[in-house]
Amino acid sequence: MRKIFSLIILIILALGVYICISEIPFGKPGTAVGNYYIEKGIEETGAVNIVTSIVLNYRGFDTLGEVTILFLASLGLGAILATVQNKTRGVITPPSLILTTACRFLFPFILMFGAYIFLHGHLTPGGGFQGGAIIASGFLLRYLGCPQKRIRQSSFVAIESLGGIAFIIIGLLGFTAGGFFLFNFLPKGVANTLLSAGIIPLIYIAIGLKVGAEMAGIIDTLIEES
Amino acid sequence: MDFLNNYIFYIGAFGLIFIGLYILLTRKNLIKLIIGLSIVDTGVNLLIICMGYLKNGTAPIFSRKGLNPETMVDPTPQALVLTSIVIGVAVLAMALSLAIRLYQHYGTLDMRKIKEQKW
Amino acid sequence: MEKFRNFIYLFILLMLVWLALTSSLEPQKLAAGVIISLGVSLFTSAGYLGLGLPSPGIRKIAYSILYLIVLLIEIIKANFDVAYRVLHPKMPIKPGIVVIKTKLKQDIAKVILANSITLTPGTFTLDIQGDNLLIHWIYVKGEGWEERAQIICGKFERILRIIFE
Amino acid sequence: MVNPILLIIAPLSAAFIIPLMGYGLKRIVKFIPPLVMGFNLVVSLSLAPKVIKNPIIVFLGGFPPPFGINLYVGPLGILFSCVISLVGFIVSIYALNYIKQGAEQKYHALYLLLLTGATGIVLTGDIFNLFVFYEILCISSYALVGYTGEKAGIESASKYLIQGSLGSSLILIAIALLYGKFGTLNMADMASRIDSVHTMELFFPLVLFITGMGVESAIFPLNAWLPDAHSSAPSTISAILSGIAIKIGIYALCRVIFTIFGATDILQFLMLLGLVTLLVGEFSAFSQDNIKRMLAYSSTGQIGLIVFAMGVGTQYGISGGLFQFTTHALSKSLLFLTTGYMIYRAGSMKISALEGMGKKMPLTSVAFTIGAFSLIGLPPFIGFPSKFMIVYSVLARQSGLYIVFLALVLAGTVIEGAYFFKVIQAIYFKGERKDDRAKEAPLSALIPVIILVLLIIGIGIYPKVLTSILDSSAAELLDRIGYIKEALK
Repeated sequence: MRKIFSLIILIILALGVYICISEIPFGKPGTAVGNYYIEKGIEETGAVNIVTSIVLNYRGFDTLGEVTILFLASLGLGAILATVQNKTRGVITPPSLILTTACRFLFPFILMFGAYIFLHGHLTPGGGFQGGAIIASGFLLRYLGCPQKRIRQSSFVAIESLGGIAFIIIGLLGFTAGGFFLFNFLPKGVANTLLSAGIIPLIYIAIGLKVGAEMAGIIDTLIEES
Repeated sequence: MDFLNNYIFYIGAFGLIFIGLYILLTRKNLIKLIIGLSIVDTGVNLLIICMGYLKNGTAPIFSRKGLNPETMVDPTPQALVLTSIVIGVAVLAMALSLAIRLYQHYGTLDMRKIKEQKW
Repeated sequence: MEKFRNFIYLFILLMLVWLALTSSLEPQKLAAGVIISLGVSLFTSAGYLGLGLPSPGIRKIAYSILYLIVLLIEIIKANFDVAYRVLHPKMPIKPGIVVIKTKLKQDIAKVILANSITLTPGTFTLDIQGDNLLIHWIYVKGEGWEERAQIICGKFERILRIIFE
Repeated sequence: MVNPILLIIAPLSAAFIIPLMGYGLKRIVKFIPPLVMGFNLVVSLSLAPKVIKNPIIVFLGGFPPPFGINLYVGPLGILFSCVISLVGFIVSIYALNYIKQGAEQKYHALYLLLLTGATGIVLTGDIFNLFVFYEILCISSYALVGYTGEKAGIESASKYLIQGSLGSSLILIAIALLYGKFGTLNMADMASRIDSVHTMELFFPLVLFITGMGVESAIFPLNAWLPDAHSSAPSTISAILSGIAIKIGIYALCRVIFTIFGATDILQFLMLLGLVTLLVGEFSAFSQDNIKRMLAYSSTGQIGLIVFAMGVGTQYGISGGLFQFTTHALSKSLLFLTTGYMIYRAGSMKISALEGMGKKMPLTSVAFTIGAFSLIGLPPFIGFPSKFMIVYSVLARQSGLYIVFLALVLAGTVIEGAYFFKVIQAIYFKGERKDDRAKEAPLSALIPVIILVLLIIGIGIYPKVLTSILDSSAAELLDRIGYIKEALK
């Protein structure tokens, strides 16, 4: 009964979708806003990766909100899972030699690759969030390979907070220098070099470290629970 | 054929959204509900990306000289999708933590059996 | 002293990987690479050489390249072998788990050996226990662990022993 | 001149700093939220006179709309941000001694983030930015409902999360469809182009918006989560959720319907929706014996009343709706805050357990009574002028249908009176308490209660203080062309 009912609802919805979407041709030429970004992006922000210039300059405020949401998730996770009574952990079967050795060998390289991704956010596909996720995956591998070695939660928390504060401070510096919050006040540099695009690499370093610490913290909390 | 050619990505996106909605409407296990939410999320992300698609388009990155700005896809939806993926991750993490605690309290994840409060 | 050796070793490895990633010698990128490699190796270099990594040498590098070539050839050969077994109407397989001993001492060498065995189709390393490798094999051949080891990983082991001596 | 961006940045950076203070400065963490909210209140109040004359547009990153994100700080936004920071300030003073269980520091950080999200929603001029702040608001509410880790809280938080995030997904679909149509995300730019498209195609995104935002604002068929979530959370959180969070959903809904779509055709539908929500909420509240659930259902009823007033669609009606919003924010937080310590002293949420509290906790009981009277709409409290405005605006439409609607609304009010009198009767006239445990609430809880009581009586006697801001807010909602011109100037 429930299934039939939900199917009927979905069919009605699909009809609405069809009416709405039939007027949005697929693969149409770009919108006015999008074309503006492509044409003026390099000139105005100095980043050759237009997506990055949108994420951190044109719509940088969204990204501040996004960073806040991740922060919120790690805070909420910690709050909900904080007051657990039975901290007894089950017996851990030690992982095989292959996993242990490989994870010890690869861990530094994963960290460096994450750093590479977030440093080059304005030049190549990637950026702070992706780089941070890679760093966190390194920590996940470490937890799988060497479960007895734990990193202290408090250091994660400190990096998280400092990353967020650094973002806001860069924004406020832009406010004092140019009169707009998150204004790109540093020199734009020569396009396609590492030291270009003003505040973008700085913000991405802050975001990369922050996201890495946050995700690793989330993984750490969840592992502690299960 | 022309219809498929024009709408195949939309069909995919809304197909995912509807599958997720169907799961949300009919299932009662919390983990399945969370999976449903994730599927809806994926569908929405795909839909946003579709909005900026250009046939034979290239990525909006001027990594070398001589790239034609005319053929670049709309970069705005890509920026939006980055945000929405992160939001999805945050919601997923919250949902899983709640599921862990719920299981510790009730010993089950079946929402039909968890009825201390009125639904 | 031991700490410093660990640090330098990891630093050089990371710098090499960084150069491969950026594939440019621009001073800015190079400087960034140095800073990142320094930072990462400061934090993670403790006990890195304890994995049994070899000390560098021209002969070893040459053998490492040779190892990659041999591995590639073995993978291609094994691919054809497995494809033959799959496509053959009677499917001539005789699966089983065999245990072989390895003479390699270092952890990292054992892991490389195990991963090479897994990479070649038809054989699959399940676990390493001490000197014993547990291997699932699609067509068990030979008798006794010595002969089997020769068939599965004889070439690999010989080269690895030279590299890791 | 103070930049309105500070209203968002101040609580946000405070929330980022709080976890760092875990090392050695734990004692003073709880003083941060009152401080920041007090600052926000001062900033909002100082901006108000300027904004009524001319809205302030803030470009973020220095890019003009529609290319960058802008804040549109008009009278409506400032009215909401004043109420948010006022209620936030008062509730955070109350929380100084009230919050003792669970992860305290995280509670304060989450609380600040919730208010950041709410402030961001009312100030932004960009639809996707609105969505981001909306998510901040929602996720922090889920976390706050479940943060004690107790059975009831976790259960209602997970139900809330499932429904809430489905709602946000629907909003995101609508945003994607609108972007596909107009190629812009700025609300003013979108509004200026919306007339070029056939109504039939706009219907679906509008439905998605109403459904998605209806979940957060608990409009009738989507309000299943509300009584659980509001009743199982600690009282400070119930106060902030009832006082602020659900109303922000209404704000977003009004922004979308009035400013972006200019959909005056569906206002009657909105009225009907409000009416149904009102009646369902009041009837369910009447049959409760748990006081917090009763208050939660009463919130649903009040939301219905606000939506109803918005649906009237005249300048006077919308002013009345916004006035009712202020009334409810103040009165309902007062009710939750007073019941907080009553429940704490009585050890139970049953209404029957509160019998005889009038003698043991005289100040708190009087404050509860004032809050209840104000919600019912008795003079000289703030609820009287707001309800009067709504009634007057409906009568001014001079149509038979509207009169019938009004009769039903008044019937709802009578039911509201009935269940509140039931509680007041229990507190004052029934039973004798013998145990000595029940004593007056501590000073840190009484101060915010007294501030609220003074505000309720003060505005009730002299409602003219709000008239100018209410009128210009209503004008902002109704005057689409003016909004577009100001924002894209």
